[in-house]
Amino acid sequence: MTRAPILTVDGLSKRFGGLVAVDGLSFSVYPGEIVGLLGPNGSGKTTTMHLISGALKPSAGSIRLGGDEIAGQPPYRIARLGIARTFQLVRVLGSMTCLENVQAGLAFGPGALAGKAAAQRAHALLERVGMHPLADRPAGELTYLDQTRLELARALAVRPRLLLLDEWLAGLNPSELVEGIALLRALREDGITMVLVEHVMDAIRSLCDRCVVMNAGRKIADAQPEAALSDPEVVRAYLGDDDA
Amino acid sequence: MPILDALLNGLTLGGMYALVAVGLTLQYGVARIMNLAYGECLIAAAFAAYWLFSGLGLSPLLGLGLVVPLAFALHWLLYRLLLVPLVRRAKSRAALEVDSILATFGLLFIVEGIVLVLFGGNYYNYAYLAGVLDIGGTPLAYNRLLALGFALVLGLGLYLLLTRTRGGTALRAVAVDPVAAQLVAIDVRAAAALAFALGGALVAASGVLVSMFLTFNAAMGVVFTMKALIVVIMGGVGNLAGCLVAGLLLGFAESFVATYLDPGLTIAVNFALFLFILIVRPNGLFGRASA
Amino acid sequence: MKLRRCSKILAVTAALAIAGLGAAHAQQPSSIRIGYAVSKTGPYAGGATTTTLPNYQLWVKEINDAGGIKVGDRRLPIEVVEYDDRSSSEEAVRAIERLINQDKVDFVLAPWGTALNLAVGPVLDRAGYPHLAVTSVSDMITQLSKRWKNAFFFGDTSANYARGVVSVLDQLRKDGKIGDTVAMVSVADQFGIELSKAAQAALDKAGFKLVYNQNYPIGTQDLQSLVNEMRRRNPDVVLAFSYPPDTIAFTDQAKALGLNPKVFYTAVGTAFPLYKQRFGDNIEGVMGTGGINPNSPAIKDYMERHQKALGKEPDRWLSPVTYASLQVLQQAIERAGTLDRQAVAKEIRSGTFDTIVGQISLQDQVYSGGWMVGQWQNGEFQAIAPLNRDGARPALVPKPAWK
Amino acid sequence: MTLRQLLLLTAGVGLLAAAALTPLIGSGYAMSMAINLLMFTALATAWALFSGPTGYISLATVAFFGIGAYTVAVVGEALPWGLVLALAAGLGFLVALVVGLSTLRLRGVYFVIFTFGLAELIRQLVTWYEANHAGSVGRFVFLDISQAQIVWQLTAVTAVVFLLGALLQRSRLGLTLRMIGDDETVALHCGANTTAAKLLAFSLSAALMALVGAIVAPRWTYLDPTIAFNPVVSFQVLIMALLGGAGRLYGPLLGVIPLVLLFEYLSAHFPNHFSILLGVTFLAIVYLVPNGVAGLAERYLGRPRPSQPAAAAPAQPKEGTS
Repeated sequence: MTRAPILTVDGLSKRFGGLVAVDGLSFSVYPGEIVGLLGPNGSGKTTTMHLISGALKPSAGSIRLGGDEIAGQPPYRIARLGIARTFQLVRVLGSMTCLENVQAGLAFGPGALAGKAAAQRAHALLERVGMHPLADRPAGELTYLDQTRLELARALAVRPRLLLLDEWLAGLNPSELVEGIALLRALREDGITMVLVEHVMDAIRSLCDRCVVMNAGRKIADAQPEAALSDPEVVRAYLGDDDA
Repeated sequence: MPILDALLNGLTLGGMYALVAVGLTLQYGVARIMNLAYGECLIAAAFAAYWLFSGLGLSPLLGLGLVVPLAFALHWLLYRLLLVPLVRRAKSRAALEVDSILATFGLLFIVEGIVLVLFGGNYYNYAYLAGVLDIGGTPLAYNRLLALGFALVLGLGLYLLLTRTRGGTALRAVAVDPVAAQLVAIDVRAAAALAFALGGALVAASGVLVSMFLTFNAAMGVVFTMKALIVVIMGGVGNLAGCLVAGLLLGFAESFVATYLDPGLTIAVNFALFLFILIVRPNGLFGRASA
Repeated sequence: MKLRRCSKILAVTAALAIAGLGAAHAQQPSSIRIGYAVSKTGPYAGGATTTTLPNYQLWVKEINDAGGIKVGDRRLPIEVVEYDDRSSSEEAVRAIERLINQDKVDFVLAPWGTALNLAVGPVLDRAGYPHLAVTSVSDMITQLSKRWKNAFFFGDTSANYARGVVSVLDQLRKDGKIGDTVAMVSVADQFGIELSKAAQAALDKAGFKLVYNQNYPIGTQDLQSLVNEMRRRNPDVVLAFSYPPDTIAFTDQAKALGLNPKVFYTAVGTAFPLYKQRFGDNIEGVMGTGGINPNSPAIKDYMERHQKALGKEPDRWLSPVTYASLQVLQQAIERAGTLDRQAVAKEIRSGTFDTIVGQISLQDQVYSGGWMVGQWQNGEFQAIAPLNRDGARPALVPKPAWK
Repeated sequence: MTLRQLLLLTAGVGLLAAAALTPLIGSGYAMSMAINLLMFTALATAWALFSGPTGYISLATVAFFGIGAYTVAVVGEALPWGLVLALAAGLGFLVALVVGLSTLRLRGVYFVIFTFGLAELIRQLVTWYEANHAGSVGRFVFLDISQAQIVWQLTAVTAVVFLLGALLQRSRLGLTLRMIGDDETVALHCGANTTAAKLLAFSLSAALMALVGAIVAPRWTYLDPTIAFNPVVSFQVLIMALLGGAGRLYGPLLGVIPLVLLFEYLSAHFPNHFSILLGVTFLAIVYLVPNGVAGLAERYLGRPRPSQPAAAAPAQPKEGTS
């Protein structure tokens, strides 16, 4: 691969007191890729997402977005540089309407929109995630499913080069899952690069170009989904280490 | 010896601060009622003790036996009648906070108004146990020692009660997560009512104790409410050990500043200490970071 | 009356949008309307309900029992409109404006305290009402009386009070009863600081040695550290320019910690009946601001009437003066023979009045015949300074040790 | 502009005009009421500029109000009035900026009590400075400023507060503040510099409060730290804004008017039972008007945004908005 990576994580570590949540993690993401970030509970996936998006400051290591070093930068600056995210437990701006939620994503950074233009773009984004009819509904009153879709629309409004999705597909029933996967795939067609933390194996297999598997804060595999998931160390990490 | 004076003064002062704040820790920490009428309840108890003492000749220590159960009952009723409707209609913790601020603000005026009608706006005080114990050349008044003793006993006793008993565990569960507590079959409303009433009993006890050595009038409630809030917040909401430590810290700061720096700066230093601790530890000394 | 006031309030509300039209006042007055707003609640209530309010009530009751104030050839009873300023300057200003504009009272009695008297001063001045301020002790008094021609001050300047204290000390030292070490604390507000600065200057001038001089924040009731510091320096004289709650606390803690100077002085509150109740026999020898001449028949009579009508004793500093200021107002109205405020003010400015504290006449609108220092002697707060004035007694020194 | 906005605007201009006219046609008492209403309207609305959308409940109102008042007491006679006012607002802004930098990471009740502590700390420091370095703790304000001028200046400030509020609501700063109130983390990850937004709004609101304090100060002749930094003012402003509804620009006004009139009515008629009656009435309001007066008004006058599920039920999107 000769293309330059869009995201380069190098030697990333995060300690909470004595606990090392992420331990010397390195990987790269290339433009147009969907990379799955996998691992058993507590392996440091969500912490990694927080570190990339700026919600947490790394203890050591570097994170580069394109050519820019973003490790330790405040989240709003990272967002303006082109990293948008959703949250493990869905978070919307509850007192605002769906339209305003999306407009909130449009309002900052280079290429920010306001007024009529923002409303138009927000409607278009809501339509994209299939929520156009609910534009004037307060986000706090939506169903869980609708909130996750709204969250995605808002993340897209940030005009991301890289989109971080933290268990965005969790909790969907089979038919919703099919829709969701189709939506993400369509987004990739538009040129959005994604890193997703996911437990739904079907989604991983059908979406991801590559999987980074973590255990106890370290990377234990980095390969195409099938290969990564059949890696003996990965299997051991998921099923427990009976031999030890 | 100046240092011994400062230490012992700080101890009794800090004990008083902790004593005054213990009840609010329960009311705010567990029952989630930000009780702005707290100081007025303290003053009401002080007046009750005064009335029992100078009117009926009943010693304040016996007065405690009357005032405290009465305060418990009144606060329990108060919670059941006045606050439960607010708890019921509150959609979130923040909403309950706003509602309880508003409601207890009204309550503040009612309690103060009743005291005013009964006693007027004048200053009151009386002397009880004003005798002195000499510790290494530093005299200490018995009534202040008594308040300190109560603070320690109540603080530690409640701490043990909360951490070592089933009922206490239930109360703590309610403090941490009312929804989850409900799921494990804790009657949250009863627990909150109990905590609120217990807090009311404690503030009444502190009112009686404090009345033995402070001059008070009907308007002074706010002073105690604010002092208590500062101590509770500084210690970490709902944490009894934190309350004790914060109270003593403020007491020591005050007495050392008065002795070695400038008595004019005592309150300023207390507030500065409080602000500094919050800047360093945004959830108080012993507070848990909330999600 | 309730109803009429109610309709007035409605009118006021409307006045925000349309012209405010107060109800027309009757041409032939059948009563004198007198209004006041004092602090029944809030931090000033302790002082106001000890010194000011009881005397207003007593005076009104006595006048009405006697049929009223004689105006011309008629006796007009007093009709009272009273408010609570809740110890707030803004509230006091509005209450006075309400009294003047809405209730259309004939005269307004002063509020309690320096701050509130100064706050309402401009309003009363603009409306041309005589302003008989008693409970305001400030060095600004002389300047204020130039600015407000209808304002009269029955309290004195801080400097005079401080000089009064130092004159007592000076005399005692001359008599060989005390040495020259003084420890002083003051409450950190205008009253306390003005007094302590003035006292410091006077003490320096008189050659006293100030071994301790500190102030503490208003509202402080824990003065143990201060008392300990003083005790360690073992001064001959202890001065505390304090307010009632801290006066009590300071005395209490001095007693508990065994601070036994030859002269023990606390300021506001020492003259309160509360102080006597609280410390019983221990008050003997304690000095404080104010004082009375307990042997004056007029004062004796006043104390009895106060006790009988209100069920409590007056304080022994500004209570008699407050009552006297009301007598001045009454006599000025009677002499003017009219409710015309300018005429009454003119009388007050120039007249001499017969009151319970003796003959009063105001020099440049200021009464400076009050007692500066009193001392508890045999259960009475005996005036001891100004030293040579009729009715003053020598100070009892050293103060007996606390029991 | 919708009919509703037009109505609100007319009502607002009408109220301000009425207030500005009181000195010409009303008595001193009417002016006094106008001053009281304007002062609290300006303070509560300025408070809600920051605290309303963000949900950061501040008890520091009187700190800034007092800074403004003290500016007048210290330099009021030495400088031209316009400069004094500018200085007061500037000082309020600066102090809020410094304080905000350290405070705004606190949340919930910790922030509330912190701001209270801050106001008290400032009061204590001013007292200490005055006692030890200025020679007297009280200050006298003798300025040739009439009650009428105070009314007009307050009217102007109130107008500015509302104007600023209206602009803020339409601005990106306003949007950021609302996002912070809903979820600060989300706001950050949307690219909003929340710290800068909070600081700016907090300081702006503080500057306005200081301005109000400066304008009102000449009314009292005498100022000391206890009067200038009286915490009751903070509580009154908070209660009025919350009761009216801090989420709307006109919400605080709807709390100020009934409460000021209630305070006044009770003080005038029941000076001896003021506290009890105030408390009882207050409780009644809290229980009977659960969503604030603004919420009550909107139930009868219609809502600005269809945020009630019933109102938006099947909801074809309105074409007009896109």
